[in-house]
Order: sequence, then structure tokens, then C-alpha cells
Amino acid sequence: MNASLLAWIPGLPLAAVLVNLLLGDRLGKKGTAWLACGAVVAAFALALRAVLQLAALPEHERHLSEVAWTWMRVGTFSVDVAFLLDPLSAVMVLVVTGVGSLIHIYATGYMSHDPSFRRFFLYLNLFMFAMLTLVLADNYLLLFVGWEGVGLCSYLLIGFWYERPSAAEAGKKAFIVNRIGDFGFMLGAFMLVTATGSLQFDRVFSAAPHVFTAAGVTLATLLMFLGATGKSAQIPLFTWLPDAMEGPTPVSALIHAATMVTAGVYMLARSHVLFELAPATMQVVAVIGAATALMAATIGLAQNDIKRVLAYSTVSQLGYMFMACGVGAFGAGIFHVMTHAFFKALLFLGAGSVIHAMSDEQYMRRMGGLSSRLPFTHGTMAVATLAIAGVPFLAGFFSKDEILHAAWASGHKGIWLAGIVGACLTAFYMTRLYVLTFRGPSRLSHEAEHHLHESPPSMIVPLVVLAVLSVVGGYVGMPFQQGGNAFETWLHPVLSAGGHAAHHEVSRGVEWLLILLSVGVALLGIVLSLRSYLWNPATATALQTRFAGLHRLLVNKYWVDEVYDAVLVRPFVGISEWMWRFWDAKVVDGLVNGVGTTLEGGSAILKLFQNGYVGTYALFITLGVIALFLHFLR
Amino acid sequence: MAELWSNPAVQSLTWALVKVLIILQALLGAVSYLIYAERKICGHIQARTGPNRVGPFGLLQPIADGVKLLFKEEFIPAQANKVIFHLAPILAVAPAIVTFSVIPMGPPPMFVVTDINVGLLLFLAMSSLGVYAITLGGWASNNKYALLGGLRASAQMISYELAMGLSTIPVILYAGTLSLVGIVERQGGWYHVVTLPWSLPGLGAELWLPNWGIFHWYLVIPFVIFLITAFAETNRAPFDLPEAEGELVAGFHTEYSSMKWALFFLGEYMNMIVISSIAVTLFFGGWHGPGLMFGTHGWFSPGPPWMGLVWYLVKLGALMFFFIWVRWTFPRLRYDQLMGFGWKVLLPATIVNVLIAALWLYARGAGG
Amino acid sequence: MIPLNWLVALSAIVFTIGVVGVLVRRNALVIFMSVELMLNAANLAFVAFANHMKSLDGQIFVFFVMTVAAAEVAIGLAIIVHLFRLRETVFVDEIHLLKG
Amino acid sequence: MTIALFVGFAALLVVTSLMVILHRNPVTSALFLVLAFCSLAGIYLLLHAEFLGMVQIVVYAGAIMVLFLFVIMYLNLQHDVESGVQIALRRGIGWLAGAGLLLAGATLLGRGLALGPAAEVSPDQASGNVAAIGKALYSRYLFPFELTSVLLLVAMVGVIVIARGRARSPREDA
Repeated sequence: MNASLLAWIPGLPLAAVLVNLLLGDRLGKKGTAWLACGAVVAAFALALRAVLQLAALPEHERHLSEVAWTWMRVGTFSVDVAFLLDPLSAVMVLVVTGVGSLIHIYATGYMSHDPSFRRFFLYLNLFMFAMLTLVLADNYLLLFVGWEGVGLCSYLLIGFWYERPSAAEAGKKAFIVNRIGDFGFMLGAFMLVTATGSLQFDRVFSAAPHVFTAAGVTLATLLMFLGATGKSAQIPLFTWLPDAMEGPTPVSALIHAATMVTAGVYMLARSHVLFELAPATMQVVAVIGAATALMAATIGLAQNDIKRVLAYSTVSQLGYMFMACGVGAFGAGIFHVMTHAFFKALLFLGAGSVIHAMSDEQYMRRMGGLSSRLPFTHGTMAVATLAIAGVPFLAGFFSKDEILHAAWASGHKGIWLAGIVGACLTAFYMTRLYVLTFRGPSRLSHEAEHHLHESPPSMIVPLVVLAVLSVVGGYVGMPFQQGGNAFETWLHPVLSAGGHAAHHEVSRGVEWLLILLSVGVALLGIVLSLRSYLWNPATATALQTRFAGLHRLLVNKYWVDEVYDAVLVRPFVGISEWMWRFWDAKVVDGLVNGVGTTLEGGSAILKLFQNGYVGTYALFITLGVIALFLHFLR
Repeated sequence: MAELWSNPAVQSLTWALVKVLIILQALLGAVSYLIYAERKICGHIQARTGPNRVGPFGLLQPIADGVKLLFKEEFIPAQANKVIFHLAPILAVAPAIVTFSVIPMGPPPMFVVTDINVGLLLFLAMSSLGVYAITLGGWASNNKYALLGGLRASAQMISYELAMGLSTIPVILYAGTLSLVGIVERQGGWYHVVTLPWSLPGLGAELWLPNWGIFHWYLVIPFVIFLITAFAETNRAPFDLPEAEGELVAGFHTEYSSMKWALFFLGEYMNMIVISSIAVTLFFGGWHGPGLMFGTHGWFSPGPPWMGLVWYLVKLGALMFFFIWVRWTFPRLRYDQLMGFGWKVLLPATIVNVLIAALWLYARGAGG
Repeated sequence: MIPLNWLVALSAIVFTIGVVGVLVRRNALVIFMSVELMLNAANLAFVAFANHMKSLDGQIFVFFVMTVAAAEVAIGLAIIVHLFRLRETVFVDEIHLLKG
Repeated sequence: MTIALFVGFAALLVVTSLMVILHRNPVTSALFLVLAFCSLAGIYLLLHAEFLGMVQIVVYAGAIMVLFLFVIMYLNLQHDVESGVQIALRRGIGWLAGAGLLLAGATLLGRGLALGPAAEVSPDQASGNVAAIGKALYSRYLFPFELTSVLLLVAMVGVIVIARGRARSPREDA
């Protein structure tokens, strides 16, 4: 068996980055596009090959690892640059490279008129490198490298149009909020090193049950979860993601829907052994996930910016994933990561297609009736909407149902309730988005109408591929299969490592009931939405006026940003101001200046002796010799 | 009085004083007649007779010259540095006389004032002090020609001193001592030069020569170099740049007159005698007489101790004649030629020669 | 046999004279000569102790000191000549280039 | 005899040294320095360091001091002008420092300088020490000895570079 070339999977995008940097503008737009897409597609091919190799192995030997080199060695502690491919990372790497390839191809069309075409693909490839490093890492430190790398790329790409103050602000916000989470993650990693003496996954997991106290593992996992909330936009660190819509749409699709934000979920699933040791943390994860799912869904109801709705929907769906992790169904979480990647990327790309067609118009109130003008976009978007809404036999249905089932089965009925309500809301606001964009009367301005056009094939093809995936992607996790569903079986070697995955058997009848309930809820949400916005548009306005306070609350996103601003940012700025004006300017600068002034004064005296005349120096040497003699005479 | 005499220190001191007095007188006389000889030889080289009016063949000419010089007016330039102006001529003579204390003029102890173990170094030291007379004399005169002469002299003498010192090293290697007496003693006896391919009737085939330095092949080039540097050190033609009449009037002693000028002259001729004596000592076997030997039959000249003095004087005289001869036959060098020759030819040549001699002696020593 | 104390004392006196020369004179050349005087005072001490201890090491050191002194004088004089060309003076109190 | 000679040389050395620093004319100073070196050579001879004594004259008197004289003449230096309050003050301080140094040294010497007895073993000193010095130089001190040759080479290069000054480019000449 030849080598699986794991290092080349992240290596190819990095090589593309270097080539791009070195050759610069000499490549031209076409060359850049080919280079960037080629690298990612090749990485996908490599990943596919490696995963096939993995699949060929017997179930319990599905574990490929490659040590590139030893990064550092300090005493007994050592870190390798090593890559690991097991079923879990296999899913992730396929999703990342697969969806990433499609989005790269899409972006060549979407960004074709941008003057910074090259820079965009440079960042995009860099992002691919970081993300692949993250999912293929063999230890927490390398994972953290990828973790930080995607954070950096996220910053760079959100602020891609840095001439726009809002984009620059959003980039900074994403970076700072992420840093808060990263800090937690770092502390968690430090605790792991301190306790287990290693950062390598295998060693940490095998050592963890023996070395950790209950409190210790709870604290460590909580800190790591803090990192995950930052990266995956959960309460309390979710505020950056909606703002991140300032970046180009392919970025939103790639980073803020399909890949980067799932890093938190991946990390949780990767560390499930640790989290299963800490039931309290699991509770927190579940509650936070459910709360985020519900909260983001409600905010999504009232937003009018097409990308913002999608952003909150992403936050909400991520909440679902965490909910699944929190109730112990890591497999369901990862399953949702995969399906969500398909349809959310599709949604974003579709939205991007609409925006592209509308000459950068994102406001849904100025759209409507686009179905006939953008047939492919419309069709694929409709599929995606149905998929995310949980309509049966589409990808979202299976994964969401799996999560709700797991929540019910684990006995967290409150969590389940939140999930089912969230599902209804999801169906409602997604249908709203669809209706406002594609149905009803056209509200386009004359200018936009004139320029309206269907997107080029490079954008349409990825949409179609993703639409197909959104339809069929869920079948790998179809319930009622013999011996558990295929996806769970595939992940089983990894997720069973901890031993006691919580599995409460639920009877067939209850399971059917739950499925029917979730289908009913989804249909309810769709029907309500259609009624309010398509069949009887007055209803929506009436509802708005009737619940004006609630509407304001939702439009303003619960004033979370404002609260953060008042509670955290302002005091912090105030303290910083004081530190600057008093502590830094007076005390620190005073000390430094004081040293300077003292030295200056001293030097002024010493300067008298440094008069540049050799004789003076000789005299002092002589006096020194005399002093030395006197010392010996003492 | 007798008690005092019995003290060996007093004895040796007295003897030394006596010897010193004799040598001083002899030197003064020798210099006088050396000047006479120079004028005579010069005359004959130039196809004239030279001094012949005062006394028979002009033999009293030196005395007449001396009297004339003593009574000439002494002139000191107004801006001259008086002390140094007076000091310079003395410095010209003193080192030469000091060197004579170690020169073996005949077999010791009779004909040697003192034998110190660094005699050759003393000679080198004294010859290096000889620079001062010319340099200071030139400078103190406050005359640009004199100054130029003095500066030229110091540069020239420092340059050639190196080659001179290095050219004596093969001899030191050969003799294994720095004592001049020791060096001469090393040159006694016979030296097997070559075995002839045919046998001379009744004599055998082996050719022997006196064990003098000059008869050793690796000491020939050092001797030539020593001789050349000797001309330069004594400021004799063709290296008399410091007093080049054509360019510098009279060089460093332009402003000197009367007895001070005479002292410079005295110094120059004394230096010639000293340096020739050293050449005799180093290369010509000192007091050893000449000889030639085939097989076991040969002619040699042991003789009584005073014969040593005679042989020494004969060799010295021959070298002095050579000095004078050269002066009146060779043209003066240009200054840059002089320096270039000293640094680029003589110095490397001596260094190579030291190497050759050392290797040869080492090989022979290792072989035997 | 000369008492060692005398030799050391003589060395000290000559050294001090050198020091005073450096301190009181303003002619760089004379200062340089005073430095040579100090070096020679040290040499004298070396030879004295070598004689006292019946060891040649002291003399060898003097040999090295002389070598270094020769090199030093050559360089030093070259510097003084160069300085004179630039500044038209050899008086150290007219030169204060050492001032930063 | 030895003592008498030593006292004579020592007196000469001290007097000439003093004259070196006292005389206003640098040429005279240099000549007194030559004399000082010669008397020092005499002391070396008395101490059975004949080789050093001669080298002292060859190197110091014959080479170094000629160089000094050469430079003095080249720069055409006359009597040093030494007047003014500042210079007088400096001289005062200098002499005071010198006196202090001498006093401290004398106290050091008089008080506790443990000179110890002369060593018993006598290396081959009677037969002149040239051979002994040569052997030591080429065996124990070979490395430093070779280093001095490098030092001299460096000095040679340095002197040529410094004395030549800034090399002129051909264009400037034209």
C-alpha cells in the first residue's frame, strides 16, 4: 500500500498560495483561477483517494497517520507536524475539499470583475490550507494552527473590501471575538498538556480518564467549548457571524456556512472522549446549542437582508449541531455538519447569484418575482429551502430529525422542544426568504431590472451540483437501517472510542411519531410563511403592527450587540482610556522618562570627564592604578 | 700597590685599557693613511699620480691634511640646533670604535680586547646606531640639502641593515655561536672540498681548503650580499646617496667644516675598517692563514700568534683596496633603484639563503 | 648580584616617569615615547624577575614585548603622521576627536 | 664592580628618562630616550641577559627610535610651546599623580612584596642565553612566536594603508 499523501492535501493549497505570491500578476486572472481551483480540486482528489484507501481497511484499523517532521521537542514533551485520517476527519476533509472546490469554481465567476481577483484567491487558498490542517491535524497544537489560520483568513476575507469601513469593522470584530474564544481554547489545551503531558489526540484520550479529576475535565472542556463558541458562532460569541456577511458571498458560503464555523463542532466531536467525561459540560453545550438555535431562528424571522437571514440561519443550524453534541449524539452533529454544508453553501451561493444578478443588491424588500428571470438560481434555491426547512426525503430532513430524535432519546425533553420550535421557525423564515426573493410582484428598481441576468455557467454548475447533494446527501444517514444508519456506522470506530456513548433506545412507534411531528412542524412553518407573505401579504404587516415591540426586538437582534457594547466594550474602553491617560502616560512613561532624565543628568556630569582629550583619560587611568594600589595596601 | 695588581679584575681592566689605547692610536693612524691610500689609488685609476708633494711619495700628506683641518675656521649655521650639531660627528665615530672591542685581530687573548658571547649582535647594534650621526647631523644643520641627505641616510641604512643582519645568519648557523672569536675558531683547520676524479701523482685525489666561510658554497651568496650591504651601510659609492655631490651638494655634512667635518670622515673610514674586519672575521677565517692541501700533503701557515695579526691585516688591506676600487669605478645608483634593490632583491635573496643553509646544515647534521 | 628590590624600584621609577610624561606633555610623539619608556620599565621588571628566578620565561616575554612594541610604534607613528596631515598639529590638547 | 656599574647605569637611566619628558625639543627627547635604552641594555647585560641587551639596542635604539626621529624630522617639529594656565595646571596635576603613583608603589614594595628566595635550579645561563632562548622560542613558545609574525605582518599592512591615506581613483588624477 503506497502512502496516502496526507500532507499534500493541505500542502497543495499552500503551494498554490506560494506560487501565487511568487508569480504575482504575471499569471493573469485566468491563470490565477486555474491555479487556485486546480490546487483545491487536486486536494479533493487526493482526499478522495485517501478516504477510499481508508475505507478499504477493516473497520477497526481505519486510522492513517503521517508524521511530516518533529516540530518541537522540549524535554519529554514533543509535538509533531503529523496528519491523521480517520472516519471523522475523512468526512470533514471530503466536505471541506468538495464544497471548497465548488465554491472556488463559483468564485471564479462571481469575482470575475473584482480588481483584487488574485488577492481573493490567495486568501481563499490560504484558508483551504488552514482548514485542511485543522481537520487533518494529529494533535491539538497543529489543530490550533489551523484554527488560528482560519481565523486569520476569515479576518482577511471579511475585510476583503477594506475600503468599506463596515467591512473593515466586521473583519476586526470577527477577529477579536474569535480571539476571545481562542484564548479559552488555548487555556484548555494548556490544561491538557499539564494533565496528560501530551497534545496528541490518542495519548490525550487514553490518558484523560486516568489523570483528570471531574472538576478538572469539566473546566478544560468548558474552556475548549468557549473556543468552539467563538469559532462556531454560539451564544455568547455569535455576534461576529452576521456581520461577517460584509465579505464576498463565496466567502460567506465557504467560511461562514460550510467549513470554518463547523470547526467548533469538529473539535467537539474530536474531543468527545473528554466531553463525555464531563456531563456538566455536555449539559451546557446542549443548552447553549438549543438556546442559540432558537434565538438565531427568531432573529432570522425579522431580517430583510438576504445574507443576514442566511447568516442567522447558519447560527441557528450550528446551534442544532451543538445541541446534538450536547446530548451525546456526536455522529448526528457531524451528519448535520455535512448536510448543512451542502444546502447552506447552496443557499449562500444562490443568494450570491441573486445578488450578482441584482448588481449587488442584498435587500429583500427590493427583490421579488425573480423566479422566471433566474430559473437555475430559483430552482436550486427552492431545493435548498426545502432541504433546510426539513421537508421529507431531502438532506436536512434526515440530519435534523436525527438530532431531534437524539435529544428526545437522551431524555432532554426541553431541548427537544426548543429544537422542534426552532425547526418550525426555520421553515417559516426560509420560506419567507424564498417568497420575498423569487415570488410575488417585482419590487426591482428600474436600473436593477435593466441589468438583471442569469449567472454564468461557472456559477450555475456548482449550484446544480450542490442542489443534487442537498437532495441525496441525507440518504447516507437514513434511519431504520439494519444495524444503525450508514453514517453512524462509518463514524463508529472514532466515536465509540470513549466507550459509553449515550444510547437510549426508543421504540419504533415513538420514533415514527417524532418524525411525523417534525414533518408536521416544518410544513406548518412553510404554510404559515406562505400565507403571510405570498397569499395574503397584508398579514405580515398586520402581525408587525400587532407585535410591534417583539418585532423591534427581533429586528434589532435582541440588542445583543448593544448590550455587549454597553456591558463589555464601553467599560473596557473606559478602563483602557484610564490605563492610557494615567497608568501609561503618567506612571510608565514617567518611569521611563525619569530614567532618561536621571541618565541625562548623570551624563551631563560624566560628560565633563569625557572631554575627548587623551591626557584626561590617561590621568584617570593613572588615578585608577593608584586606587588599585591603595586597595592592595589596605 | 702590588696587592692591587694581584686583583685579577684590576689586571684585566688595565690590560683592556692598554689595548684600547693602542687600538685607538692605530685606528687614527690607519684612517689617515687610508685616506692617503684612497687618494693614491683614485689617482692611479684616473691615470694620475695622486698626492706626491708632501714627503716621499706624498707620505706626509695625511699629517698636512690633519693640521690644515685643525686650523680651519669652524662655522656653525645660525639656526642650527647647537647641541645636536656638535653631537652628530661624535656619534659617527663612537659606534665604530665600540665595535672594535670585539673584533679578533689575532689569536686570543693577546689580540682581542674582549670576547663576548653576543659579539656579532654588538656589531649589528652598533652599526644600527651609526644612522644617528648622519640623520642628526643632517637635521641639526637646518639646511634642506643636509636634511634630505639625513633622511635618505636613515631610510637607506635601516633598509640595508636588515639584509646585512640576515646575511650573517648562515654564518651563525655554520659556526653555532655569536661570539666572533668562536666564529673564527670554527673556521680553523681544513675543509674537504672535493675528491678529484683522478689522482695527482704522490698527492692523492682529495682536495682540501682552509675551513673558511667563503669556501663553503652556501656562504658565498651571503658574502656577496654582506659586501653589497657593507657599501650601503658605510655610505660608500655606489650607494653614497646621502652625500651625493651632484644632487645634494655634500648631503648631510654640507654645513660641517673643520674638525667636525674631519670626524665624519674619520667615522666613515673607521666604519669601512670595522665592516671589513667583520667580513674578514665571518668569511675569511680571521687570523687564520691561507693554505691548500691535496691528500695529506699541503701548504699551510700556522706560524706564531703575531702571524695571525699579519694575516688579519693582509686580508683587511685587500678588502679596503676593494672598497676603494669600487668607489672609483662604479656609478651612483638612483634612489628608488637603491631602495628597490634592497627590499626586492637583497632581502628575499638572504631569506632564501638562510633557508638553504639551514636545510643543508640540518641534512648534513642528520646524516653525520 | 644586584638586589631584586633595587631593580624593581628602578623599574617603578622609570615607569612613573613614563606615566608623568604621558600626563604632562602635549606632544603626541613625546607621549608616545613616554609609553615606550613605560614598556621598557615593564621589560626591566621582567628581566629582573627572570634573573631572580633563574628562568628564561621573563626574557622570552621581553622578546614578545619588543615585537609588539615595534608593531605598535610603526602603526602609531603612521597614525600620527596621518593626523598631522589632517590637522596640522601633534598636540593632543588640540585634538579631541575622542569626544562622542 | 657589578653593583657600581648597576648604580651608574641606573642613574643614567633615571636621568635620561627624566630628560625625555622634561626637554621641550622632541628631537632631544628622542635622543635621551636612545640613551635611556642603551643604559637599559647595559643593565640587561649585568643581569646576564646579553641577547636581550643587544636586541634592545638593535630594535629600540636602532629601529624604533630612528623611526621616531624620522617622523619628527618629517613633520619638522620644533620646540614645544608649553605655556598658559591650563597647561601649567595640567602639569601640576600630572606630577602630583605621578608622585602618588610612585608613593603607592614604593609603599607596596616596602611593605609586603614577597619576593621570595632565588630559585636554586639554574638553566644553562653561563654559556650565553641565545641558544636557550632560541630553544624556548621554538618549542614552548612556538605558537606565540609564530603569532608575532602575523602581528608584524598585520602591522606592516596597517602602516602602509594608513600612511598612504585615501587611494585616489584614476578619474581624480585625470
